[in-house]
Amino acid sequence: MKLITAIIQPDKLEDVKEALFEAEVKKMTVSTVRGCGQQAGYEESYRGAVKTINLLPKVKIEIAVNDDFVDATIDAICKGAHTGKIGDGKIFIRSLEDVIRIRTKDKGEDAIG
Amino acid sequence: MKLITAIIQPDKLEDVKEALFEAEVKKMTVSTVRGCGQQAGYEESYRGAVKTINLLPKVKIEIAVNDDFVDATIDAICKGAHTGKIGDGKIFIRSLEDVIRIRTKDKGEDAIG
Amino acid sequence: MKLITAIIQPDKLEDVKEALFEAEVKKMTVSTVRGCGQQAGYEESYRGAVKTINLLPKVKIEIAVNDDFVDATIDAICKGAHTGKIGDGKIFIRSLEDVIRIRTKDKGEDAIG
Amino acid sequence: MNKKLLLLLVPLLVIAAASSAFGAEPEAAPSVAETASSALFTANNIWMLVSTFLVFIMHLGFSCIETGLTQAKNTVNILFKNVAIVAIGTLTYAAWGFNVMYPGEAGAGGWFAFGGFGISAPDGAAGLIEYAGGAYTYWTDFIFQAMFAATAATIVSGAVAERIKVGSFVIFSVFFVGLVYPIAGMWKWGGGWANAAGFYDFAGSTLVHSVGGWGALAGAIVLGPRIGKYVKGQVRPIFGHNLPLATIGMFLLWFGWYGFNGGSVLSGDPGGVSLVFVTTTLGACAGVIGAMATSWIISKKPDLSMVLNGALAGLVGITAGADIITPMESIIIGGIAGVVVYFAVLFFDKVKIDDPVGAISVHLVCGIWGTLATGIFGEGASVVAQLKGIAAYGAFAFPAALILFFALKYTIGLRVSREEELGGLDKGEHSAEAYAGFQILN
Amino acid sequence: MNKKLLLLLVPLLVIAAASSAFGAEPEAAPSVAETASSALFTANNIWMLVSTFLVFIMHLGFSCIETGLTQAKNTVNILFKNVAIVAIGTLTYAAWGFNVMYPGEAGAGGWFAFGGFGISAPDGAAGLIEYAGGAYTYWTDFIFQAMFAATAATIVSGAVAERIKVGSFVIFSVFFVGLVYPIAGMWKWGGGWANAAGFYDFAGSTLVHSVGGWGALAGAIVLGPRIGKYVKGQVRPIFGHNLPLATIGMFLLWFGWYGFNGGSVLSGDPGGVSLVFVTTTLGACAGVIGAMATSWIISKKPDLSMVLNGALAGLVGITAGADIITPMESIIIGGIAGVVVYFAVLFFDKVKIDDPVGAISVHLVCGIWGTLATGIFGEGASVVAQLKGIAAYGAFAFPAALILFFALKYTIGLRVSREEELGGLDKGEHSAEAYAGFQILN
Amino acid sequence: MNKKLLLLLVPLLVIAAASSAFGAEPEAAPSVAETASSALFTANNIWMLVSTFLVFIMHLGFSCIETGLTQAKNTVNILFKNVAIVAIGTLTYAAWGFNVMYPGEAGAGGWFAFGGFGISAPDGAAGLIEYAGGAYTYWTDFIFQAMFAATAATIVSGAVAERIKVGSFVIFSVFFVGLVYPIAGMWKWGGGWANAAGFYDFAGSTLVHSVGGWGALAGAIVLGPRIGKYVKGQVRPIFGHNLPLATIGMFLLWFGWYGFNGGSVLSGDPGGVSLVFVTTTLGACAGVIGAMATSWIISKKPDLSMVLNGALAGLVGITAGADIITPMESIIIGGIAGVVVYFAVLFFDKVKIDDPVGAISVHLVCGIWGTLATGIFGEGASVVAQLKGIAAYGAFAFPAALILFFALKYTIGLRVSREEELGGLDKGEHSAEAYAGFQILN
Ligand SMILES: Nc1ncnc2c1ncn2[C@@H]1O[C@H](COP(=O)(O)OP(=O)(O)O)[C@@H](O)[C@H]1O
Ligand SMILES: Nc1ncnc2c1ncn2[C@@H]1O[C@H](COP(=O)(O)OP(=O)(O)O)[C@@H](O)[C@H]1O
Ligand SMILES: Nc1ncnc2c1ncn2[C@@H]1O[C@H](COP(=O)(O)OP(=O)(O)O)[C@@H](O)[C@H]1O
Repeated sequence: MKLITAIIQPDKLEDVKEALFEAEVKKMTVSTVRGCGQQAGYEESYRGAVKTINLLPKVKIEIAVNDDFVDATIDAICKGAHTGKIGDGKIFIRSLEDVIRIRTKDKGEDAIG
Repeated sequence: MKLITAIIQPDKLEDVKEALFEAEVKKMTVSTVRGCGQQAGYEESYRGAVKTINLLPKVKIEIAVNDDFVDATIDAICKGAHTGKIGDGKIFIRSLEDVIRIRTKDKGEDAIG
Repeated sequence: MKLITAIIQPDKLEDVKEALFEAEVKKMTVSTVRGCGQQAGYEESYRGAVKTINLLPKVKIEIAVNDDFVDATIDAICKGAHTGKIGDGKIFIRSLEDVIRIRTKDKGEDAIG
Repeated sequence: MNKKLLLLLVPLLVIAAASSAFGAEPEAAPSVAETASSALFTANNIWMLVSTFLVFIMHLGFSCIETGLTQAKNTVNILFKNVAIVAIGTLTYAAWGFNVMYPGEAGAGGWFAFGGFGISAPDGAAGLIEYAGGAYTYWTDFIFQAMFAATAATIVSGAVAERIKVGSFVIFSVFFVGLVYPIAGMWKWGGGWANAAGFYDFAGSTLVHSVGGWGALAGAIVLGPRIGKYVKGQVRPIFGHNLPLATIGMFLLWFGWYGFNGGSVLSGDPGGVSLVFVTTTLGACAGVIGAMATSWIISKKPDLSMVLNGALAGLVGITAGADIITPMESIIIGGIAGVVVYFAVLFFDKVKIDDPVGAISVHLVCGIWGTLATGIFGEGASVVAQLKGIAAYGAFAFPAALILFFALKYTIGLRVSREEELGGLDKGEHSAEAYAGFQILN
Repeated sequence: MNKKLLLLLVPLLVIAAASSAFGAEPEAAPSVAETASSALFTANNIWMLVSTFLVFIMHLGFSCIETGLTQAKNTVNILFKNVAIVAIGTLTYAAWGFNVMYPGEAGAGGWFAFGGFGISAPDGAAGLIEYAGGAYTYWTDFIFQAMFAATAATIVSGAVAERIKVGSFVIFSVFFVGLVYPIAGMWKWGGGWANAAGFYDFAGSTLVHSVGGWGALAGAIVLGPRIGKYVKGQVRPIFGHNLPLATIGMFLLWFGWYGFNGGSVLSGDPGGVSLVFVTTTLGACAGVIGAMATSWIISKKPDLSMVLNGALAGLVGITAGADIITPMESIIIGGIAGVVVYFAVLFFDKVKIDDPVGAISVHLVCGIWGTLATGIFGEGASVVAQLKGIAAYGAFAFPAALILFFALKYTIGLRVSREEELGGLDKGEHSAEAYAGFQILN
Repeated sequence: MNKKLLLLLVPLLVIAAASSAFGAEPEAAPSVAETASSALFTANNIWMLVSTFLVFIMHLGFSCIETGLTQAKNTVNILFKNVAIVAIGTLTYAAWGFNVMYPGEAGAGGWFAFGGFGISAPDGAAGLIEYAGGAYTYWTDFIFQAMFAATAATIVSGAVAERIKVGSFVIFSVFFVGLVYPIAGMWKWGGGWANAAGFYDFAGSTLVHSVGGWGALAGAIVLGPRIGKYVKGQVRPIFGHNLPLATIGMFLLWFGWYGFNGGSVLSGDPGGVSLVFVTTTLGACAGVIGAMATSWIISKKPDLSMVLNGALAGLVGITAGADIITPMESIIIGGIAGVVVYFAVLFFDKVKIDDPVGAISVHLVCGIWGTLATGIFGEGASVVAQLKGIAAYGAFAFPAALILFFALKYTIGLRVSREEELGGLDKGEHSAEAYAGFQILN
């Protein structure tokens, strides 16, 4: 099992969700984060003083999948999030040792979906 | 060492915290996320148009524990979060290579608590 | 590749960012969390009733780095976040299997930076 | 210059009067007199209309303070209720409430009378300058009183917040502002028995605030506390989600109170209205200091939400006697109200009556205190008459509200489901969200 | 006691008048007459100034409702536009607008006339008591009318929100409030052809609201919908981010409307103003109930944002005839407006005209309805004259606004870039953030 | 119909007067005269009370703008301070402030005098129609002036925000509004030396705004800047957390200013009040344009927070001479104030005086500018007298505030601890949270 984490542009969330649903990946956990990367920050000015904001709003999607779903998931995220411009984001893949479904106390591969 | 991540219903946070404290697990990091799973979304209507919200508010709890605490932690989370209804959430278990306590620069198992 | 996660005091974010930039670590993802640890909570009183808030505001920083950058990153975080007082926070180190840059579809070590 | 065409009757009269007055003819005299009366009538009526829009904005004040002191997930619901109440209160008042509250001679010294459906102004001067001795017109009378009407139900809204079904609350409001309030009002302001019995209530510490407060108490009891408020014998505070909003609410209520009390002089009488402004202001200020000192001493830290309640407590306390007490007395009454409200909030929590915004403490408890204080301090008011009045109003409004709430409970239901309460009424009752995009941990 | 030194002319006159009146000399008579006229003049003028500050606060109302019904990322932009419009509207009105709208005799029965640049009061009594027959001074006239002027452009602001370039909107406003509004206003209130033709518009259902609404329609069409609003033939709601703010906006607009309609009586005439208060209030209340019932029935759940629009719809609907209809008729007109606005919002979504706050439905559609209803119900108004007026105003304001928007589109550009729209205009146009620190998912 | 029982003295008089006037008897004449005077008195007094509630709502305006322009973690603290100040200011003014500021003959031409403790109206007509020549009653005088009093301390509140201990601020306020303000006020409005010296300050550019501004400057200097504001020689902006709230604040202040300036006419005099409305409005509008243009040109993007300050700058600037300048001049004065405030904000940042909301720039700098401008433009005012006055007020208010702040610093302490400042004063001073549930990154 893998835990796939994607950091994407906030306005791509809808597209990514749609692409994932099409790939039959229907479970995920989403949160707001702020990211700093190659994408240049922007300036905010307030009362005559200027500040460079280099933590840009991003959306983080976490998906636990069984191994045979990893590629489909990655492809779907890329499909939904890709624009070719700096700031498109990253996908991180980590191994997942176990999953438990609280409701049924199922464990492992069965619990993931 | 393991990193245990639980996604639970927001209104179960207090109960889970209590169960964890009882199990002598007193350190955790909590954040708000939105989740999409088996639980059906709900509809929001605004100015005559309807939108299905399938990202529901959830709470994420992250706990780093030494191996001998893993089961107690999982049990406590399940105890606090279980209702038997869809949407109760998931627990993910991953291995943790190292922990550092910034204050003391302690490393490893000592640093976790 | 490693995924380094640090939980720090909110007011240390600027210092940690600066220390990381100096260590040439320029990519990161930041989010707000609430943490419960050795640091005592505080009391909030509202309309005559008192509640102990033991989930204190914290900031979480996630950084994916290649192995040769791990120490520099940890040192930088410690440098920026350290005050010696309880509540300084923790750093968690986990292994990262793969990274994909959505924009270019680069994978692995090249994709991380 | 050719302006908007309309009835410039009054100004034209002036000119006619003025010009003829300059002439030497003796017939001119009456015209000057007419101008003079018309001027005073106009000034008085303007004051009453100014008071009307001031009382109107209190509804925004209530909306803000109730929303601010409750949780983010119930925001839409509370706002909706407050907007709906204004409409319901005004329309039922137009349909029959005004004529229940002011039935004319039929009600003199009595308990109930009905002046018929609808509103319509007496023809000519009878609906204008003669209607109230040059103090205001028939329409002004109606609209000023109508603004008061909705207030009583709004008070209930705060106490039942975060768990009542929106439909049930709407039905409750129709009966409460449509019947309970105007009947209670008629007893005193409509010339009924309480008036005859020497009960004194200048602007409604009892008629508006206590009546609303009794409804609030009934509602809070029938509904029971919010989930999670009282756990294992302990009070677990449920924080208000937006204190700037609550503060806006308090200030707007105070602001509107200048019309609520000032307009209750029922004319622009300079001496009367300006004294009322002074007592009202000092009462509110003393309420702030009372609650501030109490919370600072007891909880060690000054509690903003209590201070907001303190200001309102002072205002409610001063309302019954604002025209017959001295400024010094207003400070005493308001200051005590500010202390009382603090302990009242604690008391209701102790007995597990859950009132999210403190409506019962502010409006019922301080309404009673203010009515009593008028008997103690006010010239021409007696403690005995006040106590009788307080008891009688309680004996009517509280059971009436209880019956309404129980009737709803055992028919269409009163309280939302546990799931809905936890998820928030905005989602459950309105399929809506108050702060779209904001990350909120409820 | 030695107080602030200033012109105590009027009070001194009173004393003079009063004291001399007590004396037996025959010369005293004119002084009393003067005092009486002065008193009426003072009362009338006070009412007009009260109305002025009430209309002023409507600009805050607009700011709040527009901000509340749009997304958090465009907040600074919308607030900025609303503040700027007040300044632009007032200053252009002072520079020339007032003299375009009220050109005096030159405009009688006509389409356009110009009274010259700047404002200056006629000397002495001509600018004071004689200026409007004792109803208000020249300065009062100017400032009351100036407060109306900015309103028209503010209405547009809501419909074009979340995608228009701030610079382009500022330029549009200068022309729209500086030229389109005063010319349209002159036709009726300035004594132009529409006035001569028997067109009736008491306080501006057409002159202010429809004119603004036509501008809103033109803007929404030329700009096109916001990204993501209409996707694959479906309407995807874009939620307003702050419903308490929107509710504050609605209440403040309603509050200000007491000056908007009440002041349009153009004097403190007790009968006139108090009737207008009643019709205005009942119209708004009926609008609330109309929209509430419709949304409850159609969407199953009562929709707060629609109810807010319903109140405003009732107010716009009542504005054309507030002084000549009965309270009963005001309930009918307002109630229908509340229903109409609901379906109008749906209709504009159906035809993919994206109006984030419902400005077109509220101000244009209900403005037309109110103007028509005045012909149907109002004594002395005719349906035919009303229809002609409605058509003429549309035939002028809509193309005028279209031309302005197209001219901007093909010169400096009208719409922000896709990136800026997605990231928010606050960042793009202002390098700012409305809610620093709050975690918001746009 | 039997209505609320109360003193219908005035209306009854009218009727008596009117009816007797119609009779032919010669004795009737005085009654008409009385009615006429009473009408004017009523109208004037209504205007003063309207102004009173307008000035009252400025306290909400201050609360909102100060809260909006600071950080979320200090919200409860700022709201608390603003509520407390109203109470403290009014009560100390009632206890002694009014009699320090208006000591009667004792103070004529002098520096200090004391009229005794407490307030009490002269008996009968002496406290009513005769009190101010038919312009207002004793109580009106007191309450209108009391509303002004608290303003001065509120101005300080903004500049010392986010780091001052709440207890120390409360103590400072007692002395500042209880002593510094009324003494300074007496010099001019109480008939003291500045009045004798020909110093002109219509509504308080100097007496209220500069005095408050000097206090703000002293506070900001003694406290030092907030942590993180000036780092390594650079200005690091600390963003305001709620710009809609700040905008509400600005609009409410502007709204209240119609009473602040309009009421300073001290009667309802139509010519005087309406001119003041025009100059006040145009001054504010020009301030908006001034700050908008400056920020657009200098920072490339129009800065909302600066535009809000610009409006207030225009208002402060116009306040000293609102009754004696022309509309054209008001545009010039306001426009310059709008530009000045922009550079003043930059200047204070340059010299590392940290003023979170720009209070010093708005109230002190533009207060001075407005006072000076009155000397330049206003008929009957001289530049020299104005300069003397400005200097004298500075020489008193600034050291007085400095002494107060230093006294507090070296006794109970002035500034919260570093930990508390970082964690927020809401937690530290109040154990509270303004936006419970919202995820906020401070
Ligand atoms: N090494 C990293 N560690 C943590 N987060 C990262 C890392 N690299 C990128 N991110 C996240 O991904 C976002 C997009 O990265 P960026 O470099 O701007 O664009 P791109 O991936 O297209 O080059 C960043 O804002 C940050 O949140
Ligand atoms: N495979 C997954 N990957 C990421 N998050 C998941 C996954 N499965 C469940 N979740 C999280 O857990 C929450 C509850 O899951 P859900 O399927 O609705 O209930 P249950 O676990 O009771 O079947 C989801 O809203 C989501 O946030
Ligand atoms: N075992 C853990 N699991 C998850 N989060 C932890 C753990 N230990 C600490 N944290 C996080 O780090 C924060 C700081 O820890 P704390 O114990 O208060 O201070 P210190 O690390 O200085 O002893 C906590 O608030 C919590 O968010």
